[in-house]
Amino acid sequence: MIGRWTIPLIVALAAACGVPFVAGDYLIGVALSLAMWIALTESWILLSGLTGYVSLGHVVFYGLGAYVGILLWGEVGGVLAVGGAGLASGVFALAVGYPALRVRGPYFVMLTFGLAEFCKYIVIDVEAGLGQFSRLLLGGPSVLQLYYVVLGLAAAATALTFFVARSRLGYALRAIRENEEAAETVGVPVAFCKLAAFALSAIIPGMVGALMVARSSYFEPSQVFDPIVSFTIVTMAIIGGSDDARGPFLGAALLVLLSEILWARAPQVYMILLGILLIAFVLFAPGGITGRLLSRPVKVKP
Amino acid sequence: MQAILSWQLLFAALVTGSIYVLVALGLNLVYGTMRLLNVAHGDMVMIGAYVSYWLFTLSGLSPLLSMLIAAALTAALGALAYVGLFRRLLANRQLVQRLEGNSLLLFFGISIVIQNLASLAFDSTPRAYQYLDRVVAIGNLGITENRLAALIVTGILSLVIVLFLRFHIYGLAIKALMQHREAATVVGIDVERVQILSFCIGFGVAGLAGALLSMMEQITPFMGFPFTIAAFVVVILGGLGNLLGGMAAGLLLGILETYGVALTSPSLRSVLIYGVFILVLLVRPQGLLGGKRVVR
Amino acid sequence: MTLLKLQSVSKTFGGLRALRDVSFEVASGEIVGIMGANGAGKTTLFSLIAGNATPSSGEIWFKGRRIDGSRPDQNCRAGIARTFQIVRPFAGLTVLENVMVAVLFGSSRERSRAKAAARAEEILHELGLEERKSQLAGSLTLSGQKRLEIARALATGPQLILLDEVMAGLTATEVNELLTAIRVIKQRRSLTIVIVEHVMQALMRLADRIVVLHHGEKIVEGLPAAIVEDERVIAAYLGSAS
Amino acid sequence: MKRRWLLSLMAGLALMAAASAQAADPVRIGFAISKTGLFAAGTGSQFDTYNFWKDQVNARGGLDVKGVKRPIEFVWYDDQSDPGKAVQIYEKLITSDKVDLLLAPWGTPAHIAVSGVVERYKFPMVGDSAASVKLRELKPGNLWFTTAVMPDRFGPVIADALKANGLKTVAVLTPQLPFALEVKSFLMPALKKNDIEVKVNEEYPPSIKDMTSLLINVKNANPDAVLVFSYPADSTLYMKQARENGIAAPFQFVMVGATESWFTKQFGAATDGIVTMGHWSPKVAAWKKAQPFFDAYEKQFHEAPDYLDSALAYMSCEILEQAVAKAGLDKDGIRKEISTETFETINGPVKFNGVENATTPASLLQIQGKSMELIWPPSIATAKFEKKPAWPAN
Repeated sequence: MIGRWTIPLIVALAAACGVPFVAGDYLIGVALSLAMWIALTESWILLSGLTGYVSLGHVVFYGLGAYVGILLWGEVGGVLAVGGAGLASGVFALAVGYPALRVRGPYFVMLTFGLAEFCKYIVIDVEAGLGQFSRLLLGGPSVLQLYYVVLGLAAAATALTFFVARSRLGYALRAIRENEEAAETVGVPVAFCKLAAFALSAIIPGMVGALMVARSSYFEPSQVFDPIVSFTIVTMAIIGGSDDARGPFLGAALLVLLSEILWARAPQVYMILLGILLIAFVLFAPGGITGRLLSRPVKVKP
Repeated sequence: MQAILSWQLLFAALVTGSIYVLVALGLNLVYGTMRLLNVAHGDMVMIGAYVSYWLFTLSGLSPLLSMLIAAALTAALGALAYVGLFRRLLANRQLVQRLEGNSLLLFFGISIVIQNLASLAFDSTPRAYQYLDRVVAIGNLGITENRLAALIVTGILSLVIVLFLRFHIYGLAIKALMQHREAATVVGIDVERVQILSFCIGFGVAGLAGALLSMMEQITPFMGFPFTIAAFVVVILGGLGNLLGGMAAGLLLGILETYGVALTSPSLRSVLIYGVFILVLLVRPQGLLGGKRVVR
Repeated sequence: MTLLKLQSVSKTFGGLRALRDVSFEVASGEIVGIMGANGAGKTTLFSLIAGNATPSSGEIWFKGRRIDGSRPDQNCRAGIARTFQIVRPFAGLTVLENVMVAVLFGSSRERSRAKAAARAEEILHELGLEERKSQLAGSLTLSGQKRLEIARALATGPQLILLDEVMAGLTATEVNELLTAIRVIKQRRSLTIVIVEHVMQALMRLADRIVVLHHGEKIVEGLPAAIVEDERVIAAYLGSAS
Repeated sequence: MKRRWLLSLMAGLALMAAASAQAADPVRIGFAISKTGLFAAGTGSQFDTYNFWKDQVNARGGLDVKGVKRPIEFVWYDDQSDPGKAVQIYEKLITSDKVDLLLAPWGTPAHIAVSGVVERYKFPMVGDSAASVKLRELKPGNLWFTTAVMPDRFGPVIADALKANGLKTVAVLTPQLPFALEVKSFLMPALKKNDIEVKVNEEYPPSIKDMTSLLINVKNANPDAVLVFSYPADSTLYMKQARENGIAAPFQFVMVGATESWFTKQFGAATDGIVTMGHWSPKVAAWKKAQPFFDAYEKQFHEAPDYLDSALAYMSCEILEQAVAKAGLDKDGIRKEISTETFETINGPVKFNGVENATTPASLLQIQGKSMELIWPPSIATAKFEKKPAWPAN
């Protein structure tokens, strides 16, 4: 299985690295968006695809990363700011994960959504308290530099999800998804495993958040905590097939393409299509495109 | 500080609370009878508000009349959603296993579609009209007529619904379905019809609440979501499926929000609502006031 | 040697008392049967021992250590395994993966997935499931899922295994096969078994000793032969339920 | 005689040829504007004025690009009142649409947001309906604030006006938006300096739907002046609810929206006495181009231009036009031109000190009956402040 997918992946990565040599600023920007969404969706799958705890608030990690990033960037430089953003998101996940992950099923979905909105308004109020509405990051890295870094993060997120899914932890997480009581009863330390997945799925989105602030040079809380980001992640994952590291490529590619065609002239149409895609996939193809293509069951020779 | 003691504030709290009561009631019906988590519920409020806005702006029709049209329209949408989407969901065994989760994602999709259709049709600029906006003075309490009207309508409607559920045959069937689904089918209740009815009442009441709201607040295509959140808080506080508990909780949230904002700052309003929302989910998703089931 | 000891264990849910002052001991290597009508508190008892629930009062000791209040996964690693009356397979995982999870996280805490897979295959072989190992667990027949429950419990490497109505719903032939399998497995691993069973005959043939629960209280404890004769048992259980 | 005729014919043909060459080669100017969303109600006059300017210039034969006249073509998008979207749009305008020039979006949030993009691509843009001290301090090199109401000047101006009119107590309501927050931060110390007591000081979210609890506080405090640093949506809300709650302060200020024509149409007599942010008036004789602009605008749109946004939008176009006439479309040339030259505008001469309009004074405008009057500072005032009359009883 690894063999079958390694070569296409390496080819794709090589092609992605080559994009800037043939494309102009605009296309590099599009490729950057694509890489960003892949990184975010892969991270989401590590949590939600594997454990079944569907997060509809993953933007909270992105937003926190962005906030920490903009606060640190001018003080300590880009590298440390991005690292700090990832760290902060991870720590935040550890802090809220324990109580949050005790809530199950649809309540967890709503909880994550509420948590992200809550954090958004907290940050808005904190910023307003500091007399800020938005912040600027002038003189950040070029789009090209950002592209390579985010591409690296997308690759890292994919690899992380791929290997965790096949690791000891991955078995535990999927057992939790299927039946949490049974998993606990056969010795899986469920609270610990869920928390680990939660934290692991938070770090890369945090780093991506900081980088995307550098990309737009602009930070505004309601922008970086936009719930549409969470919504898009879930839709991308479900379109692609949500419990596999291969899923997001198709979902992200499709939606980024759609978005590029529509966002400037018909943003509402884009959102409507997004909603319709989600409805259609939940109703008709819960396994996503990948699920359809690779009709299961998956062979599991370790 | 004096503001806290003013009747004005209490009145504002009651108006907000009564709107929450109506919105949450519909959510509770749909969840209670079918275990569907309708996060598009607040969008019915938005649709109802636009119906009344346009009818008033174009033909001068009083929102107190057009609220019936708004309710009928959203009720029809409810029936449509049920027949078009949820019958399929409820009929598919594989999907029913994860019914609550799937319904949540479906309704999120629907919500996004509705909001953006509205934004496409009406654009996202806030709109308002003026109707019954004279101030009547009762003692030193100044009340806008439209708020008074809204409070009266919500009060009457809540009463009607309570009586309907207690005495009408369909009301009883809905209650039976909420308490025990299988038993309800055994005693010969036409589950399908009751479910459609729940959808219609639930959506219709939300639409009506929106029509009332349009007299008092600016409306936008994205105004619905906070009501969804508030409705969830109310339903969870009052106990899923517990209608009377929900009514009490609706008023409680109205008071909590209005006084919370008055004591702190309007900028904390969202933090307050989402804070309560998170807390309620973390502490006790099965409900604080009511037990696990029970409609009295 | 006493492996498991319950000392006046009670459990209430809300106002409802599911278990009241239940005490008994299980020695190493024994097979103890638990009998009782529906709602007598059998499954609650298992949940308390396995750690899925915490007793309202009383103490539970395992291998000389107090375990009431510890988590199921801790108890599992300490050597207690259980099956569920209503089967709980990891439906979306394959049969082999189901068992591998138990090997990886049970008392052996196997690190290598290759070794875990090999060990899991052995256990599946013992329970006659090896041919189904690549199938999704959710697609097994009821009989297959019951066996998988046992396989998964065994794979955690327990000293004590709690079997909750593993024979309910099986045909007579299937019951016989399963009885044989359980005996063989017990011998091979010197297991201690506590078993809840509705199929009376099976329990009589398997158990060394039987504890009878009625409305959450232990009313009698003794050898199978004596139990069937006991008037209280006949009145409380045989008379009403089966 | 014949030759002359021939010559003029040839000249005419050449002109036409040149004209058609120009027509095939327009100057493309890009911008984003909030056509929908929270700010939409406030953006109409800026948008109309951009188009008014474009039509005027095209009617004159086109934009003078270093002596060559080329027609103007707009490339614009709706940013939906979302500054983040404005960022994406300006990047798209520069990298994908490859426009020749940029005009500014509406409002301070979007200006701040896109300043990073124009900086990244070194693309000069004359700002209009925006000002930010924080942004000024970051010393951007490609964005200039045409407006006079820089928060650090506008805050003290308000305080001075209050003091001069004998108003001693205020209630301050501020939406959480950058310009509003900045103005407030410079207003507070100025109030203190003038011994004006702040009785209510509240912030609220920009999308606020109900101000009742705020206005109850204001009413109980009964201040001489109510300052609401509002944007169109909340200005509207204030007008409705202040009347409901019977706010009786003689000085009631709403910040954005009151200069728009719909505002007076919607609220009629209730607007009498409302004070708002000022900048321009056709009545100031020293601003020679003001009255002609007013007349031409009124002729085309059958309504008066917005004293704030139309004026600012037109000024920013004038500045860009004059810079391009000298520097052509070369970005570095335009930047140098804007930074150093003095421009003749409808608001008088404008010269930038750094990125700030250093010449035009910050001012206050009051709606008096049906007319708009500059009431402060005295140097450009067209009338004196009048106490707001009681709200009309429907």
